[in-house]
Amino acid sequence: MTAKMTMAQAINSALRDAMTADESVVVFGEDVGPLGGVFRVTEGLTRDFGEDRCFDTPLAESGIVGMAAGMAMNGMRPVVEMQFDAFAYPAFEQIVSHVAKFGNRTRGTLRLPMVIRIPYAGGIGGVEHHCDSSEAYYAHTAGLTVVAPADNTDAYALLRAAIEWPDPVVYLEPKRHYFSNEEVDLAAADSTIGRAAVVRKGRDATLIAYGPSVPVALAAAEEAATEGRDLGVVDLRSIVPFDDDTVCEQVKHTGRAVVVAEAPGFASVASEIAARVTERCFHYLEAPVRRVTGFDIPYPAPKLEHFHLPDTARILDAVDELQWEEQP
Amino acid sequence: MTAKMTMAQAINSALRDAMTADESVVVFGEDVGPLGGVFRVTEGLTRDFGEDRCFDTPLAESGIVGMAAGMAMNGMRPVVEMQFDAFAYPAFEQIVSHVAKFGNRTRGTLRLPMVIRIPYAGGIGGVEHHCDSSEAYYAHTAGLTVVAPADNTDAYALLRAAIEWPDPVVYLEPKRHYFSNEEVDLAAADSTIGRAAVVRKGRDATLIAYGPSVPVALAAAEEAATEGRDLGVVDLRSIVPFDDDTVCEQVKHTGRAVVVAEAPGFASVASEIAARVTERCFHYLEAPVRRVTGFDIPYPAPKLEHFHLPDTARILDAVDELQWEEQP
Amino acid sequence: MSVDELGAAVATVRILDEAGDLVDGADRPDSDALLAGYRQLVHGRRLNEQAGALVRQGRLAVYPSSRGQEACQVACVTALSEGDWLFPTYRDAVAIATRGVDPVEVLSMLKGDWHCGYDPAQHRVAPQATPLATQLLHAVGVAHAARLKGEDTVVMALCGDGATSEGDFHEACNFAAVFASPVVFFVQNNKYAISVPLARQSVAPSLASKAVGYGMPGVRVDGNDLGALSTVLGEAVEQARRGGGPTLVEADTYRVEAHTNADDATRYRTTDEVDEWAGRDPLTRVSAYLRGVGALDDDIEAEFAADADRMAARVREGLGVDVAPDPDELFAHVYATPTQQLVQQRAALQGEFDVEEA
Amino acid sequence: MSVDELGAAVATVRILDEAGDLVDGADRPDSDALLAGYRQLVHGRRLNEQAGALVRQGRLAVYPSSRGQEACQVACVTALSEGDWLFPTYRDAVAIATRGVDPVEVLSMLKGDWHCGYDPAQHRVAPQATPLATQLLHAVGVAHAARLKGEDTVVMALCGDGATSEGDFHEACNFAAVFASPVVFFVQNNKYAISVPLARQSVAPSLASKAVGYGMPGVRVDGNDLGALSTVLGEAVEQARRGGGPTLVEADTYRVEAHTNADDATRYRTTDEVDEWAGRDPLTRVSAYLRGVGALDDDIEAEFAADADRMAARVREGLGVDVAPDPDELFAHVYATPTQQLVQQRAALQGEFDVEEA
Ligand SMILES: Cc1ncc(C[n+]2csc(CCOP(=O)(O)OP(=O)(O)O)c2C)c(N)n1
Ligand SMILES: Cc1ncc(C[n+]2csc(CCOP(=O)(O)OP(=O)(O)O)c2C)c(N)n1
Ligand SMILES: [Mg+2]
Ligand SMILES: [Mg+2]
Repeated sequence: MTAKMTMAQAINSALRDAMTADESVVVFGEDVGPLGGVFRVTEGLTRDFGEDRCFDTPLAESGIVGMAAGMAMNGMRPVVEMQFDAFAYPAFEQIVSHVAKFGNRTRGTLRLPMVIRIPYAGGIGGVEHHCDSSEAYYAHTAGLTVVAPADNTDAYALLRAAIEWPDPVVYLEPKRHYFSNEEVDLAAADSTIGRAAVVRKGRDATLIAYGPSVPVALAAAEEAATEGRDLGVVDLRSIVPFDDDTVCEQVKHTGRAVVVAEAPGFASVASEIAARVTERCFHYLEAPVRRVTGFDIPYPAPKLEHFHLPDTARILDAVDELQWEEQP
Repeated sequence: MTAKMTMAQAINSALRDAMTADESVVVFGEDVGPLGGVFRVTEGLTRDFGEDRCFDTPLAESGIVGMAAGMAMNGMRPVVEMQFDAFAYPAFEQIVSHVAKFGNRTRGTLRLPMVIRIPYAGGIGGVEHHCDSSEAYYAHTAGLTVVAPADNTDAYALLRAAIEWPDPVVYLEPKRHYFSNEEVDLAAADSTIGRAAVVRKGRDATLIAYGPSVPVALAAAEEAATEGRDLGVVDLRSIVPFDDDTVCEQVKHTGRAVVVAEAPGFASVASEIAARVTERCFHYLEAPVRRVTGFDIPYPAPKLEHFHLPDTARILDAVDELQWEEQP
Repeated sequence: MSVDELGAAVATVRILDEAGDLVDGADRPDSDALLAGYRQLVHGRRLNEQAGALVRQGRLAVYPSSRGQEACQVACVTALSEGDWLFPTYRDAVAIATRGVDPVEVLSMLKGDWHCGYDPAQHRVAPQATPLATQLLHAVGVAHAARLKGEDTVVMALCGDGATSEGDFHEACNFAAVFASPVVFFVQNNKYAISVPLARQSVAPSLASKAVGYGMPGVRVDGNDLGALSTVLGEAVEQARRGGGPTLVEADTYRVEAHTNADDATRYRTTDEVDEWAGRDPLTRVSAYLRGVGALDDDIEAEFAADADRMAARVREGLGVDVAPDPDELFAHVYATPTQQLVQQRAALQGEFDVEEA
Repeated sequence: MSVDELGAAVATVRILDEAGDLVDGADRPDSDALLAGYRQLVHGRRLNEQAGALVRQGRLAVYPSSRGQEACQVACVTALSEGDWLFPTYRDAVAIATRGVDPVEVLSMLKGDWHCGYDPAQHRVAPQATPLATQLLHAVGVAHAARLKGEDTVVMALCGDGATSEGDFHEACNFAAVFASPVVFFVQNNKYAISVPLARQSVAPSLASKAVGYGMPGVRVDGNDLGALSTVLGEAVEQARRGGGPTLVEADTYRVEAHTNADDATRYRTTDEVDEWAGRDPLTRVSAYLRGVGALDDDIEAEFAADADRMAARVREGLGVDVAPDPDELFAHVYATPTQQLVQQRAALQGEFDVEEA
């Protein structure tokens, strides 16, 4: 049951299939209706499911998320779109003070099954505010589930899973892959939230990545192979909950690890991965876990972004520094 | 030139002295005027400096921060108060998309010298939303300077420094210490932003803490001393910029380290400290850097908070686990 | 037309004046309904007093009193049907109790046991909201979902004068108006946001006039006049139920006590001002009117008081019981199923107890 | 008074109709001023066209055109004095150029060289704001600081119809009203927020009517009528300067092109609608009027066009120059003094280049 589709189409399929399967699933946000979203992710949903199931709202992100929370309280499963990463910030209070905490506040009597879709990260030459890697804000917030697909199959599978999840999910869409065409096998998709995938087995070192950094890590591993180094790649898929078992198994196996993420490194998800892997695998490590991340700077202007983004060269440099010679 | 004062009074003194020294310093927020703030930090400022220098605004945090940004653009040095940690979230977009990035956006032609004061963290038996440890959100945001005093002298010194700083500063006030009385030496205060303090020298392990966790770390070190273990304590003072040199020097010296912080640990400042200390001191470490943090949960109700907060026992347990025996 | 004229065009609805006399042109209120309301006012006042006493005794950490606002608290609830929803703030304990939630459960949040002491789904009463104005959006969401599901639910969304300055107030009003959601926004304008007076919150001629900019009806009503409130809120609820969309109702009232017991109101307002408003007490005028029409006498008054005393005694008793704090509560509800990490953190905490016990 | 009546009370100010004829009762505009304005309209139109061409040639990544809104773009700037401030959005390149900023600098952001291509302090023009409505608060802050410093600066703050739905719009209007800040909020109601039509943004009778709820004057003006705009905005600016506080001005206009070149407007609106508005072009009516009163002829028209052509040529030339991207720019401006960490990160990046070069 494979088909060739872009990531935007895979997400669109997931929305369609979820809306078909469950009447309480509703999609809303800015420009998601007749236009089909600025990335065409919601293409045709209003036409096919009607105004009540997929609709545009006034232009206000706190409003969108707050209204979604209320709809979830009243038995619906809203899937809302924030148009770009930085435009989710107006909704930050709603997300952190309510969406994340509501189930806890009510001791589980009112959970909020809802999905906040955020096209995130860079690599598209976008103007300022269109390329933030904002996952750390959400991952640090207890009560949120945070997932980020790296390929089109996972884009489908994880969104289906997120919509069925009993708790609110921040679903991060690596926007630079929206239009990448891939063979997708919807039936074979692993829709387990909380499970990382070993997307490449390796003996020498483990690259740990998620979202848009996974393809970069894979490319680095390819390149390393030509130089005789065997690198494994773990795709987290789910940042929260975090799959310690899968990640640590690989790291223990290889004794060396590099974390790859686009976001600025300071107090980031990459920091967490480095810290927790070290805590759990310390005596297996031949070298400190290295982080290859964005610099600690605001996302740069389009002509400068290539300096900022982790690339294969930078990953391979980090791998080279994993103290392959005996240390003093 | 020492005097006995509470932390609230030390902060008040810093505001007064800054307002006296520099006409462009203005203080505003919710209830900071005639009431003097809900913690009395701005007590008497409106009376002594007039309505134009210290005033109440309409109840809107994005408004407060956004207006402050504008005033800073036009030559003033606003110091604004967010009433409690969680009530800064409505201002998140202003803080992240503008305050943090404005100097960068304008290539330094318009920097925003302003201070956002946030009473933060727990330990006061407050109702929900009054005890968040929100520092990770700010520390992860490039362009912000983030400081957190741990004692009354630093509360004064760091606020004076923050107000004179050319860039926006998030100044985190450990609210549970507002009413702690201490001898304060305003003249001797170190007002260097970006410099950590070794508040206790130790031979066996280093406790790394900031803000409200510093006194807890010091108490743990005291207790450890009675059991024959010599623990040092580093008070970061400034989370961003981070003082790698001071922290790493101590850790290299002791070979063991525990990070103490109240915030949930996942993707936090504590993660960053653990990760960067490990990167820089790997071959000096006898054991993985341990983190003693809040659990990955929303801040609990008052009757439950003592379970959540790092205490001396939990710190000493972590120290005990630093593999003092030879490892296999 | 000038803005002043536009704003002034929103007049204040009144039925009874301070002395309990019918104002010119007002319809005579239904005595039975008013008497039932009066009973609830007495209850509400008693709950405010009892909670205040519990704070002084150290049984409650804090209490934001609605003394002086009891008519608002009662009327916004009696306007609702069973299937409707109430979205209260921290100051609306009396409204929640009027809705039928056990006051002990309501107050347990302020005792510190848990973030919300009652089951919101059971009573269709949202948890008391602390982050100002945020709950108004949830109210719109609940209402919009009801509309999509074809239910005739109405949502009563409460906030204060201060909260109208928040961005979420704006977004909620606008969403409700655009989607014609069945919501009544009920602003208790008690003239203060902690210490900040109304004049620093808004220079509009009235808060109700904000409705103009959303394209919804705005009504200003005497917030100490139970009959007027019941009429205005009742009409707004029925209009919403009929599909007529939201209404913004502003109650002109006053916070007679300090913001909470932790606040010192003498720092920012005069006792003269407070006294003046105490003279416009929402209970007095109803009892005066009811006595005037012969619907209330000392016996009934005594019965209401005895009733309220029993309620207060139950509250004292209920809050006197100490619930042993259960550390499981920290981890149990964060997610529907605790993550592996939370299970481990819970085990570590349990380990600490085991050590202590050993 | 019903809300409809309140809203309708805010009428639309007009001076010239679509044909360029003076509307009944309007004062005759000053021909010299109008001619000067016309010159700027021609320039503005040319800049919109040139930028569009540069996008098609791949020299600019994206351009949000203000075609059809040029009268708004020009009038909001000519109303200002030198010391005043302008707070524009991404769509206001023409306004910024009218203010005197080199269009090459304005467009360099869209070329991708840097986040803001001009020096905001030099021109008193804030960087073009992308996060909607956020800049309105900065405008209030600049204005409030000016007032505190005793300067008579006025701030012109621009936003679109969509942006009025954001919480920051509300907070900015309210702050300005409460502090009587010298700000003019100028909403270019061009009927769309990307694909979302005005009806989904607001059901108020007008956006100007939102002023009522803040206690400030609200004026609706024909946004394709340069003379009317100049009068209304000029008065609002002078009122602010005199200490009379803020005004909310809504311009009734239309976004004739798609949101940006990346947008496909046929998905959400009819060409009939676009054609109808194209018939209300802001340039045509001014030229018709000026020709009617003999203030404009083919020679002047040709002179203006030649002028505009020269400007366009300069823009083509300026944007044709490729600035070599300098990695130092990543780190240089994040803080006044780069942190130790940024110095190290910069060095690491430099190390990569050194390796590449070796
Ligand atoms: C977003 C947010 N900011 C600040 C606060 C702190 N705070 C709690 S109550 C209050 C005043 C609210 O005034 P109003 O809305 O008039 O309600 P009232 O207390 O008078 O009932 C403030 C500032 C808060 N709870 N939430
Ligand atoms: C906070 C925020 N949310 C979303 C966006 C994405 N966005 C950019 S322009 C736009 C439409 C704005 O419409 P309007 O305010 O009417 O201005 P116009 O583009 O019509 O000039 C949207 C949704 C944004 N820039 N900022
Ligand atoms: Mg109030
Ligand atoms: Mg528009």
